[in-house]
Amino acid sequence: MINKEQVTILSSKTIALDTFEMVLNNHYISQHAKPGQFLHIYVEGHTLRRPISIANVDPEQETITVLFKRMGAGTQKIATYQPGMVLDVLGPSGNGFYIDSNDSTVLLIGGGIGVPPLYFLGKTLAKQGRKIISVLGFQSKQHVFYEQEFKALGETIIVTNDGSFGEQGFVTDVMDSLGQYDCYYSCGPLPMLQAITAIVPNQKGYISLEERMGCGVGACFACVIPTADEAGYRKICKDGPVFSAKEVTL
Amino acid sequence: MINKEQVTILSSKTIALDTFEMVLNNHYISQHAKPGQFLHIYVEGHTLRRPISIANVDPEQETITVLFKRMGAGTQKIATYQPGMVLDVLGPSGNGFYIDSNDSTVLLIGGGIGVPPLYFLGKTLAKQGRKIISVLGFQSKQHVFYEQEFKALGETIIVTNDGSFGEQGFVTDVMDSLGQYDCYYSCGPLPMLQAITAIVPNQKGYISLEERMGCGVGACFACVIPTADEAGYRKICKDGPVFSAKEVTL
Amino acid sequence: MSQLAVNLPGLNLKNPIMPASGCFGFGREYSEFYDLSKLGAIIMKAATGSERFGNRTPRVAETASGMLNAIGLQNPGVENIIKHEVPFLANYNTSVIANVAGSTLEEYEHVAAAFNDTEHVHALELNISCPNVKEGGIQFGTDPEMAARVTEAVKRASNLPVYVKLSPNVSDILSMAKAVEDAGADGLSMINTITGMQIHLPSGKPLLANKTGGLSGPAIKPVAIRMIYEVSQEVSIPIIGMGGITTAEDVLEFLLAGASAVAVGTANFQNPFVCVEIIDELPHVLSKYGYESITDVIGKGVSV
Amino acid sequence: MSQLAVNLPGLNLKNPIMPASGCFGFGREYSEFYDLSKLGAIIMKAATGSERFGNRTPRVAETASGMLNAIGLQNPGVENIIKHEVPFLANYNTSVIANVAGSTLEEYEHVAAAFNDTEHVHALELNISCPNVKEGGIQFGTDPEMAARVTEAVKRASNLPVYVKLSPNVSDILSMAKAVEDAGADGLSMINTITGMQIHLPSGKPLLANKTGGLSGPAIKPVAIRMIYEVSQEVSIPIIGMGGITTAEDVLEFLLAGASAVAVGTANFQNPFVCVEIIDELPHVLSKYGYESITDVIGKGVSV
Ligand SMILES: Cc1cc2nc3c(=O)[nH]c(=O)nc-3n(C[C@H](O)[C@H](O)[C@H](O)COP(=O)(O)OP(=O)(O)OC[C@H]3O[C@@H](n4cnc5c(N)ncnc54)[C@H](O)[C@@H]3O)c2cc1C
Ligand SMILES: Cc1cc2nc3c(=O)[nH]c(=O)nc-3n(C[C@H](O)[C@H](O)[C@H](O)COP(=O)(O)OP(=O)(O)OC[C@H]3O[C@@H](n4cnc5c(N)ncnc54)[C@H](O)[C@@H]3O)c2cc1C
Ligand SMILES: Cc1cc2nc3c(=O)[nH]c(=O)nc-3n(C[C@H](O)[C@H](O)[C@H](O)COP(=O)(O)O)c2cc1C
Ligand SMILES: Cc1cc2nc3c(=O)[nH]c(=O)nc-3n(C[C@H](O)[C@H](O)[C@H](O)COP(=O)(O)O)c2cc1C
Ligand code: FES
Ligand code: FES
Repeated sequence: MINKEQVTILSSKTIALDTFEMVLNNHYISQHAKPGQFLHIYVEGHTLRRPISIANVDPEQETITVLFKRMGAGTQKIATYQPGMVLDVLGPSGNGFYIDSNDSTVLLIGGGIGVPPLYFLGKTLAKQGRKIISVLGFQSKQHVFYEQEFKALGETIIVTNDGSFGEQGFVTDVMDSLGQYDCYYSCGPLPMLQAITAIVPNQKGYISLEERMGCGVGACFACVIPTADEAGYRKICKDGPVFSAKEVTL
Repeated sequence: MINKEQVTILSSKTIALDTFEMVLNNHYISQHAKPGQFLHIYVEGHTLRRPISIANVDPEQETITVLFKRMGAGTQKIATYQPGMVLDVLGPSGNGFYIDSNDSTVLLIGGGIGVPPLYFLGKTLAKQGRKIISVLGFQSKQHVFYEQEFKALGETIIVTNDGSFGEQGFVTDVMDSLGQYDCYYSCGPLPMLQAITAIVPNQKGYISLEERMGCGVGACFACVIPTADEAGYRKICKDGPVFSAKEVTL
Repeated sequence: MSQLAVNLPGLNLKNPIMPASGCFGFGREYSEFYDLSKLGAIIMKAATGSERFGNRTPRVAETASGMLNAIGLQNPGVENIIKHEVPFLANYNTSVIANVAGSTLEEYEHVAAAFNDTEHVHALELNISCPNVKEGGIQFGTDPEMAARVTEAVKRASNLPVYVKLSPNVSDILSMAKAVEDAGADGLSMINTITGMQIHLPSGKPLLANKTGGLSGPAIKPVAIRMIYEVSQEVSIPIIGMGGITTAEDVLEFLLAGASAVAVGTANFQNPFVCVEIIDELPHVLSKYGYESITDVIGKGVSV
Repeated sequence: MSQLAVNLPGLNLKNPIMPASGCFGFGREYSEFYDLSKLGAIIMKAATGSERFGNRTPRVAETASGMLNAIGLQNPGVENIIKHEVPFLANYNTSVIANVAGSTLEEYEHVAAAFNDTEHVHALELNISCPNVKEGGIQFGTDPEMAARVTEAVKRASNLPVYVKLSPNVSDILSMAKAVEDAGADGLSMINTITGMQIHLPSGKPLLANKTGGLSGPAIKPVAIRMIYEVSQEVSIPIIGMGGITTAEDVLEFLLAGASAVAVGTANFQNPFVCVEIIDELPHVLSKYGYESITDVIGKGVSV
């Protein structure tokens, strides 16, 4: 269940160009968060909260890690927040990634600031003894983060648009060369998700989506996406952000 | 001349109920401020700046003291500011109190949060060797501040509305009992200024006025007051806040 | 009557606070945060004749002290609302107001009539002012004659008190208010959103897929207060006030301007508890400014 | 032509930034902060036929991301402005626009004609939209026929290009814009303030002595953008855009919406240097979003 919680910032640091890692302390969220869920963060002076994925959780230490990119005024402000400050967040919000207990090899495909939720997922799956293959795409070397963290979970291929780090190209360029996997999980820019679902249309997979939100709790109909049959819709904030790749129309 | 200046908060403390004393550091303003002038303070998240009188200046230490009362959202916010923070202010703004070199005894009449500019004036006049009598009115004992500071300048009578400190009543109740003085200077609530100018209509005196301001520099015509002959007007932010008691219509 | 209570046509409210239409869905989501019985009333999301999917996304944008929305009246249709949503709200000890929308006079009549058979809806809010529907809503909302016609039609079709929700996007709010009062409205609800737009700088195009959207939030409060003040001096039906309310002091401002109850919209998104926090704070604000009760405040500001 | 320059009827602007009428007096105060020659142009405070003292105080109130004002067109009268203020501004290398106001058609004509003999005024801004004058301004500003009549009269009386300043307090901004375009306006200026009110809680009465005032500042930017976008697609005369501008990115948003130059009002009160800071920042913002020059931006947003 979503709570309105006060979380204390334990640390905040730059981990890549314009990209920050913030560790937060909160009992409730650290005990209940599932991979794929997000925090809806209040930012002083802003009408709307900012949705940020949960990138990691340590239930013993009662910490939650988020990674975010400085995009506009809201994330710009969050980037200035110092340890000790208390944030007002709604969370854990949304559903999580569906995990099929029969899957033994999973592929994680992350693009840019879509990578964070996949780390929490990968850690969770690795703990359950599954084999993890990660393909992470970034704009350039300066944007790369969490390479070591993903390598600790399994084979990890980094691609950059300009080839300044890892292989040159898009995540979809390396997808052919991978072995078999039972399920993929992806989060990243819409064109990337569209390309992936087009390349492996029959593969079981789950994608995490973004949309501008009003309430973040399912009440305002701001964040809808049509279902695959175009006869209905889903709310990204509540029914998502994770959907089966076959469930929605991108 | 008014500058846009960055001032650093050196200290901030409560000196009476909802009343704060803040010491600021700034070279330009500390060298140029005259008694009666004010700072026009930018408060984050607010469209309009807040005018606050200069209550004291130390040109050697390059400090400026302001006293303010927590009234609404703006002063509430300023009250939370911590030492080390930098404020954006316009100042020194407005004209100062006119000082006639022939006056030997002056009366200062302050009401509530109108007291602050009179302190800077009193100190300046005392340094010039003039005799100072001060009558300061407050709502109640809890609201009284700067009694010792004014006593250091000369005879000081405190009155409170409820008699919980000093004499009971209004400043005007004790004005009869004072000896001769050459000029009075007053700042406080409008009804108090009206009462004073009515009691001593022929006495030379200067009053400092308040009005809601837009620009604070004389450009927007928000803060006008009719002249005594009703044929013209003055701008409180630029022509004032100090006026000869005979110059304007209260 | 208790300190916070207020009685309006069809609505015996334990307090004057209700979530605004479209900002609270049908209550389910916020019922996970608190007991909806604490609310004076609940205004449901707009109902239309049949299901609507609304506009393409993005549907919201943030603005200075406000937001734009162009949801486009997405809703499951009046039959579904009556079957699935009203029974849920009936579990709570609060009044329920149905927000009635449509593209044609007939659709308005149909939707209004559909609520006649539900026991748990206590009043209708006639939404003639949604700026995000192309077909007719906006004309109904800016032309006094059209507004009067739809009001009359809905009054005829319905057995419930009808509060007509006015659009602020007009030159003359007073003639709109008088037209619907003369047409039989039991109350007014004001204001709906002000039409606005934001350009997305990277693309150089409007950010909202619908191009324009409705501006809400604290930014529009001064416009709401002005319109309510202007109207309340000249009409005799009660006004449910809204537009930028986030605190109990804002509520007092609306009541002094001439409203008899208020709705809170956008603020729910920032703070899901805002309605109950306002309800808890109201008694303190009343006494701070010297009022005994809500009814003591109502109209004080306009009485001179 | 240089990167920031833009040419409009009567106005060869070195950059598209000018202070808005009423927010900059006649330039004297801000000339103590910076060299006014840096500005694209200066729009003077409204001029009326004879001196006006305006409304009682309080005349301003703060609102969320905005402010209300009810100055009431206080000004020394057109003769004094021509004698004492225009010569001061003539010292600077910038264009000067006179804001023309009045209560009657004749007053508008008189004021406009008075500027014919001054060399240093380059255009008129016809203020038919000031919400704080009771006698006629507001009717001129909300009725297309009246607006057309005053535009025609002023065009006949004046030898200068006329920019008509539109009020946002209308149901249909487009018909206002078209009416004044047809009547011969050389350009539009939009938007003026939106009528609002604030209640002073301790007294329970409107805070402004005039009761209502005009809402300005970032709060109204989405309304300005929407109206400029709507109008610029349908009229062919240029638009000077305004309403809530505080940054160079805001300027870009207005240009993309369809404005050809902009005015900055309320933001001067918060930061007296805002106009020059925006001018300095503009080249960076242009290149950040891939534009070569101001003329490269103008209309890009509305071209599809
Ligand atoms: C479920 C979900 C999870 C996300 N997880 C992360 C994450 O882990 N790390 C991260 O850096 N970013 C994440 N994002 C994107 C992040 O929410 C936006 O980058 C952020 O809201 C931008 O805010 P701003 O004030 O900096 O930008 P502005 O452009 O100033 O924001 C203006 C408005 O648009 C909204 N907005 C702008 N971009 C987006 C976007 N891409 N998605 C949704 N709303 C947007 C803002 O929330 C705000 O309401 C996530 C988005 C969603 C929907
Ligand atoms: C020349 C001058 C000198 C002043 N000196 C002092 C001082 O030394 N100490 C002190 O405590 N106060 C002083 N004041 C009053 C002080 O400016 C107000 O108390 C303060 O602006 C209130 O702001 P707020 O945000 O707390 O209140 P709010 O009521 O939230 O303010 C809303 C708006 O109204 C304006 N406003 C409200 N009350 C006043 C007022 N009394 N005068 C002018 N504007 C007002 C605010 O500036 C703001 O624009 C002075 C006022 C003037 C004009
Ligand atoms: C996301 C959103 C959806 C809305 N949907 C509706 C609606 O369906 N029907 C309606 O009458 N008003 C609707 N409104 C308008 C609100 O009910 C309210 O009139 C307006 O937002 C002003 O109040 P606020 O500033 O408190 O939000 C909606 C507003 C928002 C922000
Ligand atoms: C204090 C004040 C005085 C104004 N006086 C005038 C005026 O005399 N003539 C006029 O056409 N507009 C006047 N305006 C309106 C502004 O020129 C401008 O159209 C409006 O404020 C919106 O821009 P902004 O949000 O940047 O302030 C005034 C605005 C303010 C805030
Ligand atoms: S953001 Fe409100 S329904 Fe998703
Ligand atoms: S506040 Fe603008 S003239 Fe005084």
